[in-house]
Amino acid sequence: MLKIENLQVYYGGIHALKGINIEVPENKIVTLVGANGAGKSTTLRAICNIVPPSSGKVFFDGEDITGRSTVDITKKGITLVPEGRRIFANLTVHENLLMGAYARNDKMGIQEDMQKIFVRFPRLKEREKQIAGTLSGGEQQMLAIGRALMSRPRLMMMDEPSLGLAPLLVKEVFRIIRDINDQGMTILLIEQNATAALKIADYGYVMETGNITLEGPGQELADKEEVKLAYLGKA
Amino acid sequence: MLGIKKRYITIVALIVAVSMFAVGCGGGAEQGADTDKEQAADVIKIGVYEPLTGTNAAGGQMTVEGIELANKLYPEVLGKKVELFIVDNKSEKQEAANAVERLIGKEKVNVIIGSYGSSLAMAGGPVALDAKVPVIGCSPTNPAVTLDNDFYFRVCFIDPFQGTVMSNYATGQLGAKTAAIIQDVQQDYSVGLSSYFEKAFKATNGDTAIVAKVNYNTGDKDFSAQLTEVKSKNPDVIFAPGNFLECGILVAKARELGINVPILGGDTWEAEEFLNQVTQYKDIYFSTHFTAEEPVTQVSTTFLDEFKNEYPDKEVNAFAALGFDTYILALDAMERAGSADSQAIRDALAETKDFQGATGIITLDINGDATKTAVIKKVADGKFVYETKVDPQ
Amino acid sequence: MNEVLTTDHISMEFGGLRAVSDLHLQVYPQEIIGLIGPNGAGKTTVFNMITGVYKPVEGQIYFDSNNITGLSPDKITKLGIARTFQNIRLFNSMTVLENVMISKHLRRKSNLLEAVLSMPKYNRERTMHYKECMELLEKVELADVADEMATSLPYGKQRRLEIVRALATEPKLLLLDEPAAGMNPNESNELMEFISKIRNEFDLTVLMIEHHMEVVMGICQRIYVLDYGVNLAVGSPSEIQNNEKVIEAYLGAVDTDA
Amino acid sequence: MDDKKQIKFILNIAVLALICVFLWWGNDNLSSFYIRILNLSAIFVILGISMNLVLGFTGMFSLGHSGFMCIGAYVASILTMSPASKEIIYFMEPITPILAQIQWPIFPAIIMAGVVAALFGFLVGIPALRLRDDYLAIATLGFAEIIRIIVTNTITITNGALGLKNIPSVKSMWVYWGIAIITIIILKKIVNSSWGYSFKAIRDNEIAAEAMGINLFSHKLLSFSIGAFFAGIAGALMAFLITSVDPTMFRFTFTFQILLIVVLGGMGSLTGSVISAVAITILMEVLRVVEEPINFFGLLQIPGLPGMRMVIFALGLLLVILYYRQGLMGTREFNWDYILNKIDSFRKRGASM
Amino acid sequence: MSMDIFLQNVANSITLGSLYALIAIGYTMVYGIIRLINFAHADLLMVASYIAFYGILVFTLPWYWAFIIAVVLTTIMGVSIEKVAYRPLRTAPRISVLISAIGVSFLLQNVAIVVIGARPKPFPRPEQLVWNINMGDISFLSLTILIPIVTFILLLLVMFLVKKTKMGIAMRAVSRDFETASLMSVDVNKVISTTFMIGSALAGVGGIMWSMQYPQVDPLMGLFPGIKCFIAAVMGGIGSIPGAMIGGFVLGICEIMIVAFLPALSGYRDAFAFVILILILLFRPGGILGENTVEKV
Repeated sequence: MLKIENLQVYYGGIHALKGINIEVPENKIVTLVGANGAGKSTTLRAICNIVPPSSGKVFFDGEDITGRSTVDITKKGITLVPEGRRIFANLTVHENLLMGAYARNDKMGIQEDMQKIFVRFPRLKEREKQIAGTLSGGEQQMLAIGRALMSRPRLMMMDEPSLGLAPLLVKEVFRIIRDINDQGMTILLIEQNATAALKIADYGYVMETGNITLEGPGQELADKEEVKLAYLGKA
Repeated sequence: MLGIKKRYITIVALIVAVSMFAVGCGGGAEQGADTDKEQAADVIKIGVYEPLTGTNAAGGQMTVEGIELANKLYPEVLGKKVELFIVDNKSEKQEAANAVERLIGKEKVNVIIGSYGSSLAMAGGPVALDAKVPVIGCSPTNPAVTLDNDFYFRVCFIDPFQGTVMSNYATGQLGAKTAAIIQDVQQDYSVGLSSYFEKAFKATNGDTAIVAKVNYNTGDKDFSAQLTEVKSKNPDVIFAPGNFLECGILVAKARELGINVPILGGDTWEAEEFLNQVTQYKDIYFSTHFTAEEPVTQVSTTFLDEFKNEYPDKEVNAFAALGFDTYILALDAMERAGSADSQAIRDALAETKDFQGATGIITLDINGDATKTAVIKKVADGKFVYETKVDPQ
Repeated sequence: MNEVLTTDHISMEFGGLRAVSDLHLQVYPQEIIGLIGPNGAGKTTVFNMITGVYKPVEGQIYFDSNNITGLSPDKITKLGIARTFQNIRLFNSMTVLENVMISKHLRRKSNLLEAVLSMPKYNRERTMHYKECMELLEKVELADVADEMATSLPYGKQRRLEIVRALATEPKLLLLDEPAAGMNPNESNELMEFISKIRNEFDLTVLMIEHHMEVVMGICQRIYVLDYGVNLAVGSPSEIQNNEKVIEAYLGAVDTDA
Repeated sequence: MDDKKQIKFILNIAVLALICVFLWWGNDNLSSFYIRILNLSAIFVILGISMNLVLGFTGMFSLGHSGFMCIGAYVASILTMSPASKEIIYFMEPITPILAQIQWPIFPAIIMAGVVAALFGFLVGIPALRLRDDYLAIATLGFAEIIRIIVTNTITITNGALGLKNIPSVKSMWVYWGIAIITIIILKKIVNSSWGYSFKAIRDNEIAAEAMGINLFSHKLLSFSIGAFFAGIAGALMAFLITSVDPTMFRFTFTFQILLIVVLGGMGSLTGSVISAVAITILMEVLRVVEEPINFFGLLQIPGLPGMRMVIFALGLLLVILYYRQGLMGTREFNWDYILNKIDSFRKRGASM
Repeated sequence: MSMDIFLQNVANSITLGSLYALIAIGYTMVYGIIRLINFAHADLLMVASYIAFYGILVFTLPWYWAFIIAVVLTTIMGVSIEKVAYRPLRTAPRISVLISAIGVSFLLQNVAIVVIGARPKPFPRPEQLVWNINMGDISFLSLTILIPIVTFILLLLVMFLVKKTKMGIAMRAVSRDFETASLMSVDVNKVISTTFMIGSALAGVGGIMWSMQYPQVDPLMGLFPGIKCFIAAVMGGIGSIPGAMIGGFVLGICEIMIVAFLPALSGYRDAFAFVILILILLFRPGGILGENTVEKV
């Protein structure tokens, strides 16, 4: 569904992506693991053209979308749940969700989807009229995911969804990711929490300083010694 | 690479500009002398520095209209053509000083006219004094303008006289026992005139006669609070000298607020801009230099007729008349001196006596200030109407 | 042995939210201490409290047995605590050498007037600082790029420069905020060596926030684990690695089947 | 290294000598018009570089320069006017007796003008410098207006709106350019000292600067007060140049003119400000041409357009900020190193060929 | 102070306050979304007034058409200014954008001086809108009632737009986070343009109201109301629309009442506005209704 060919990005003088190739097949969870600053976020941001790629190609459904405007790309059905959630703290929960559906005009459909999201995240229903900035970290993550779902995306990219969440919530987040995927969503996931991510992923890539160093099916990668060494600190 | 190229272009452009100046500079110093002699043969230069932009633009422009009219009527003196050099002083002091310096240094003018706005005149004055080029002011009424400056003259009366005239008029003609003053604290003209009015009015009506004195700042538009304060004190007249810019709105606002007592002001009010604001109101009086209804001299009539010809859709005003007078006074002085030499012009100017100008008969006193008749006008039927004349004691 | 740094049960709140609560941290001379925990656990907030950017709402901070709670950052730096930042904060318009020279400003003894008049005292001081900085740059192998703009350096060197700049303030305690962020294992290894080296050479105590477990486990004597602003555990690397609570909260052995 | 230092020293002396010769020649041979323009340039040089110290080097967007100028101009005027003049000028309300008899020579008065302005800068800075960016801009602009309004209303000290006249006139280019050159040298020394680097550090990254042991507040205040000091001196010189002052001279729009100089010259470049100050002051006169009536071979007469100069400057400001944000010099300085290196590389190229 | 006089002062305060509020809303909206003191906003007042002036007097349009055209053209102008002078600087330091705004303001003023001339012109007040009302000793213009009504209606409209419509939500989202908003398929440039459109339209209406109240137009007429209204916006809490309204009224009331109660200090009135501004900036940087933000280290 999504195919990245030899993507390179220069970021204020830093060569942040040094030509990476990634493929995300439909209905799968693909994960990208690696240390802080390895270039994982930059990859996602380059796909959406928030950071313009300096060379390489991005294909979505076989169509070349490299260098299209962020608005165009997101309208094609790609959504990004950004790192640190980045919910609109000055809007209410309801309004945040509406923002997710900004590109859509079907009022009925939006209402429907919103109800679906409230079923999935009952906490959000309770806080529908509350200013999003007052939500707890976990609730904000739910909101960020819900907001992304509101655009009815076909590919959902998630940047560190477990970031800064309590263990219990991390579990919850991964359960939700699986759940969404079960319903047919394609997911490209970035995680520092490598074990957890690789466990649910169909396929995984390991990134190091702008390069992909390892790839393979999720479980297989998780069992590799070098991955354990690098990301778990266990010999 | 591109950046460097751009930088070079900029630097080159700047160097060109500066060297242009430098060439003009060096050239000016040498050639100046030659051309001076050469041109002295056929041209007499009169410099004009007036505010054509900035806060005082309207006054400056009106004055320039009068000067240009005079130049059109009397293009020659001593058998030579008179050339006008008009420069803008942007209503800023450093620009005014530069402008005078430019007129003297670069254009080598024989005599200078200007400027509307006393503070601008005071910036230009010392420059002219140093160069010993006489300046004739058209309408700077602050007494300090000609003070300690033997080369500065003016054809208008000064604030102490104007303030006293208005006070006497308020007491005598309007029967006022109490008055309120509204002044622009940022404006020398307004503050000065107010204080002379206050002194004179207190002298005739007692120390408590000024029931209110409130301030505003140049550029203000809202005077409702000041006027409400004045209204609460119920004065017999209001004295509110200042720029027509603010005063037009101020006077109109007073009427809107139901203040119906006479409102008095100074010569700056004689402007279309002021009239436009207050056109439907009455009992608005001000002192000025000139009237169309009662031409004081033969020159007045000439001026009036020619002004109507030249600017058919404009209202005759005192500043144009004063501008007109400065120009013809300059010519008159040259004729009396029989020379266009600056020093000679100055000496002739200092001896001006009973000069027939459009604004009246002008005699310059020891300070170089005009002693002449003041005219009081009022607003009636959407026009400025002649009310009375006050002669200097 | 006396502690270099003690945070005596400090807490911090932002708009009612507890970012750090009741943290008691003790650092002994020459130690390299790791501070780990999930993002948002309050690690950087701890640094900010120690360096005076924030004043703790509760508790006291002692450095070298001085109470430094609430002192301004520059005073604290003067006393001998230097830091680096999570995202590199170099002075963009200056060269490498100038970046380091800035740190000598707080050790100056001459005043502005002496500088303006180029008095010998100022010139001597200036030359001395220049020498010191060059020596420092030589020690850390940055001398060859001393006159290059700091921003033109590669990432790894920028990180190192930031540490060097902190070193130039002549600190006793060095706070490093994710020094290995964005480094590959090779670079991380180099960094580990570098940190150990400067610790020995400059007689330093180091407190570092780090996500790279190999770095943390490799050079830290003791590790504090922070979660939700609460001190979850403290101990040697092996103790931490085997601590159930830590594994669950941070090291990531989450049972996703649950 | 030492060799180069010597060359630079000699070059510096040579340039200074050249300037001295020019000043000596100019004072006698230039017409007073050119002298006035050059003197005004010197004042704008002082204003430009002192504002650049605050804005370009320390990164504080202060728009209060005209206020400090105003203080400097008034202090210098009141201190140097003769008691006799004061008695005549203060005709509405007499001057406060303490000030009535004072008459200082010019140079102490100029210094005093700077000191008083710096003092005000210090006092204004204490509250204002807690703000940043556009808030600081609007607050300093506010303070400048407050200063001006106070000056307007304290009639027994400043003579209010009537302004002051008969201020001793100073014409010599030695004074204006002498002070301008001293200012350039002092500011250059400051900028190249560890204080200067601290200012730049604050501009580049406040948080890092603080962590390097730089007390933000005291350094900002220092830079701000130095800026005010020189603004005060420039104000004093302005008073001596024009010989009369009044509060309307120092409206905040005046600060915008200085801003224009700083932006065009390059924020963070002293030489940039010097060049652009001189260029703009001169252009201001040269461009009078565009305001004069233009006559095409006597066929077509275009009437004069007052205000055209300012349109050109406004456009210039916009174009620079949009397409050429660095200004003329960026943060670079025009210096011997640069030229010597150029010559060196040129020579090398020549030798290798 | 007698009751009449007091009521008169109250009426004055309301008029002045609502004029300030009307213009302050435009400032606050633009500042809210791109954190820029739009110095050119004040000059749009001037532009609108001149267009209305020429519409009525030169093209002899009926006043309502002249007003509508003035507002429309002002709006187009405001949006164009954003496109030309601010958009290219979106990623530039804030100082650059601010200087650009000063440049635009400078340019508008001086172009007006060259093209129209520096002399002020009388603004034609439509008789249908402006008449005198006398109630006992109190006397005021119909504008005293009209201006607050217009301000209030526009305030409600803008509030509705910002609170309830999709565009309004997008504006608030963009003001918080350009990048994330664009991830929601929001065309950030379009949203910013819309904000300028509304802000400029308000400046247009504000300019016309201002010129009816003080019927004189000149190229520099925007200078003082511009600064005052920005102060009002900051007082109320910049970025907050009801805040601008409150700020405008507070400033208007203060300015009137300081003259009413302390006439001796009337010369300091403008200084007073700045003093309030500075006090607010120092003690409540967010303004009356604003939020306080702390920079993250």
